[in-house]
Amino acid sequence: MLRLITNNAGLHDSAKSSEYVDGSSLDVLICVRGLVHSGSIILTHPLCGNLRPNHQPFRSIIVDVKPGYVDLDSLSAIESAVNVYQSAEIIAPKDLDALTRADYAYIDAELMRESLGRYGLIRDERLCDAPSLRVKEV
Amino acid sequence: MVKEIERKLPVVHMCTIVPISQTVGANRIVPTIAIPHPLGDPSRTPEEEKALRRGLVERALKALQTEITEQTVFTE
Amino acid sequence: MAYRIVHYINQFYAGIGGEEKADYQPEIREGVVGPGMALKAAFKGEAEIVATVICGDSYFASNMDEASAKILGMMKEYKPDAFIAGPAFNAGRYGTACGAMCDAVSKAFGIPVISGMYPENPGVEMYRKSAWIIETPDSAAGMRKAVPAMAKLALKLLKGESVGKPSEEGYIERGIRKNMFYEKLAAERCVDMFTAKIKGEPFETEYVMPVFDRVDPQPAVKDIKHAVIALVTSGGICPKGNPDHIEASSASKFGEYDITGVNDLTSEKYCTAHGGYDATYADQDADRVLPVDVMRDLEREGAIGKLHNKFYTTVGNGTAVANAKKFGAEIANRLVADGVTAVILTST
Amino acid sequence: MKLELHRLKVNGLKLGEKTGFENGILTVNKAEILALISEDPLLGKNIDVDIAMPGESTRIMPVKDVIEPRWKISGKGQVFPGMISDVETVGEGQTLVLSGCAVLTTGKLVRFQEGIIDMSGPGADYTPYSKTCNVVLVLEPSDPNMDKHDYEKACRLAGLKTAAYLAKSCAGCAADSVEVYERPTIREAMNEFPGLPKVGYIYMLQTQGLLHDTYLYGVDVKRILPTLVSPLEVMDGAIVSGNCVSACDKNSTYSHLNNPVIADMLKRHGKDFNFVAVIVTNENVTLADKRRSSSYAAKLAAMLGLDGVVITEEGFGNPDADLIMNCRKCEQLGIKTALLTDEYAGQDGASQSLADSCPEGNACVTAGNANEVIHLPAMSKVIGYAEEANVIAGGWQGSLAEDGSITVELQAITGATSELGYTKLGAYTL
Repeated sequence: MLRLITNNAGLHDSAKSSEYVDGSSLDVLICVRGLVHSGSIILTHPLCGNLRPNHQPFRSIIVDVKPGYVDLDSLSAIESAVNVYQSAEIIAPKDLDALTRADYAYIDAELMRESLGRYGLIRDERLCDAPSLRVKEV
Repeated sequence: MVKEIERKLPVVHMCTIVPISQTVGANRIVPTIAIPHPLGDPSRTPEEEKALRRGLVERALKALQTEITEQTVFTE
Repeated sequence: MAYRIVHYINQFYAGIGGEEKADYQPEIREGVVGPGMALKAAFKGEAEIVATVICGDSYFASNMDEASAKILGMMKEYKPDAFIAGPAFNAGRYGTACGAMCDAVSKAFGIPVISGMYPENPGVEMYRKSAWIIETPDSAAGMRKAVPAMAKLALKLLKGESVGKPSEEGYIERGIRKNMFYEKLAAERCVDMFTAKIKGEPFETEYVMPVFDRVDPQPAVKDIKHAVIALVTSGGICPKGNPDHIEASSASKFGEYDITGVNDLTSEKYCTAHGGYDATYADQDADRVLPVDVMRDLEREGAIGKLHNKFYTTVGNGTAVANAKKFGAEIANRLVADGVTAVILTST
Repeated sequence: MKLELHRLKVNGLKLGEKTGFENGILTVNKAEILALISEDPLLGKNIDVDIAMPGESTRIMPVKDVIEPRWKISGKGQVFPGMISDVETVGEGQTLVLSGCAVLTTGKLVRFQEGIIDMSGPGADYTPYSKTCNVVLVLEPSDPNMDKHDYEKACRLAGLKTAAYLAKSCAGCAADSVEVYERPTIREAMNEFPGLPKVGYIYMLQTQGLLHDTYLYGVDVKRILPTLVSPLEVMDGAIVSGNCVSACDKNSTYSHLNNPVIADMLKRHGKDFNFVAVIVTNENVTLADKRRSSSYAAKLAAMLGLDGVVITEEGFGNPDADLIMNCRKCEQLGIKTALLTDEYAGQDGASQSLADSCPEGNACVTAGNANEVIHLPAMSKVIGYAEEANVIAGGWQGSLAEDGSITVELQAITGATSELGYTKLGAYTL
């Protein structure tokens, strides 16, 4: 049973079958780890592409919940991801100003677009609104 | 940790994820039930759980008494 | 004006006594004591040992937090520029104490901290990231070689000179990555290494992937009915309230707890400190991780000689990459000293 | 396949009447360039063109991409195929290169974007683009609420168009130097140098999504299966970078055009080994794609009967998993590997550099720890948007001081830890 686990509220609302984690990116990883321990397969890699735990406050991961079966690849991926996040400083959503936070949320959603589409989890194509860019005053 | 103990004493590693045990260098391995409760099963009655646990511990003792030359997983 | 050094030694090197004096309480003395003389000579006046801290290995091991706090307090008035602990050679508890003190001093005063140990000393694995540890032979016979190397590195750190590679300066690799500009582009260095590997010629990788070496299996237990079996776990089982504050992930310490007269781990008295898995089941019944109840039955029925009265616990990260290897050597030493025959290690 | 690179050595830049090249000086007509790029309605009115020379007290940020001006003066197709030119296969004939010159695009797409190039001072040592004569485009969306994908593409095309235009304007000049590259078909290659090992290069490209993408002949590489490409096509701009986050190890279009791994392997071809093939592959987000692409790339290497491959990663974090899969699968097929990556070992260098590892990865070169912190003194001139520093990926609040100096991780400096190895930086273990 496919499910998105995310602390990105905007993305949560735009996705089918999503579980919202009201917390930090590490909390999302720990939630996914619990699911893997009790039996789930991770479909999108738990680590972000390029952005470190002290930069990107949002994390979104797609899992296939399958109680009872511990998938080794998923376990190895989630445990090393938690290890990376625990050995780094974590930036929480509230540590950023609203506009910057919205940009990070937008990119987090955009990086999941391809995978959410592949697994048929998109309900609202816009996924997540992006705040407008201040134009340079002449 | 299991490897450091093995340098001085025979040790049997009881853990759920066998490949990890092999990677960290355990030689005598007994697979257990689940990560959060390796030697128990909350869905069973206390008596059933203890019997299950006893079976696994006896298998561990058997492993300690078995001569081996390489990494061995004791499944019964 | 000479740099001010505080030197840390144990009861043995202070000439107070051996194991029987291992519970000697922390004390600070003006000037040089014991091996400090060799250090003083090696400094040739560029640095001087203004005070020497003396503490018994057992006292430090069992009261780590208070001992280091007390010692930091005693050191403050001497305003040290650097801190030197040991050399401890292959003495396990002395090395661990030196490492712990170096860690505490560097965090509290932010000054260079240097020790000296044999690579197999458990203190190395636990503290090589927080202290400079000169590689020494495994016994005090190596004092003549260890002390000058420690002094030389101390002076280099005090003068702010850049420190070279472990092989050049004689310290044990600390596992800390430092940037440097090479002669060639990284691309050319990679193709050089590739060519050597393809041709079977020797090469030295620039980054060593963490990988595990193997240990040969121990011979089987001959007589289980008279064997002393000890329980060890990386699942974090400890007395309720986690008295030793074992951290919830990849702990920096392990716990030693006495279970004389304990036949069952109950949820009132025992829990898990481990943050790496859903703790509800272990907190309900710690026997699900550490099978004390079944082991007591087997002991009563004579299936085993004896369940060792102490169990050891730490929080191991379950991944293949990070493990709680740090404490294995120290735990094994203590089990052998207590006459244990074999070990059951449980992991979550 | 034969390609000649005709190099014009650019030593100086100046704005002037007519875009052209003479005695090492490239003259740039600003109005022509503004006219060229503002044909695109997506770009705003306040766009600008500026120039920056090595050694000047000038800072450029946030840099999105760096492109070397090239133009095909003969042979099929044109530079940057599928992006600003036809999709026809490139890689033969003659191509003009304005060496020592680069086009930089700057502008805001998201607030936390970064990419700093200091033309002098300590920061200059950490980027190859402080040594080039830079034509800088300062871009801006016509409508701030525009879809970011459209604006990102507009910025990308503006840079490529300008680079092609600059080289095209110098098409008549005689080259200062000519390099000739001749590549055999794979059938011919298999019979050459019988005594030498047959080797290849697995060229991993970052393909995660907006700001993390790469294009091959205009195709988003996250949608391809691994495939073969000739080094000569790469020299004509077959591979183009999407705009970037984490500037230190996003391979700029410039570094693709001048891929130093390809250059060194071509130089040693026929001496140390028989360099037979380049396999491009991607780094997608799903584990299924990672497994599929790494198995496919290793299979291609095995089908070609290669004895060994160099593998370069792009980016870090989940791409570390792709690197390790590519390495392990090749080694298990008997194909020896050497890896080129960078490290994220924390600001104190004490954390674990890669998020994944395997015993087979015993030959690994790195372009340094991208978390090391550097202090960049203020520069008298800033081109682009200075206040970005506060939310730079490598920085944190307050990294931009009142006096204009910046304290930031190397991660924010363009090309600082280039995983194509276009840097002399590296690391060692204390």
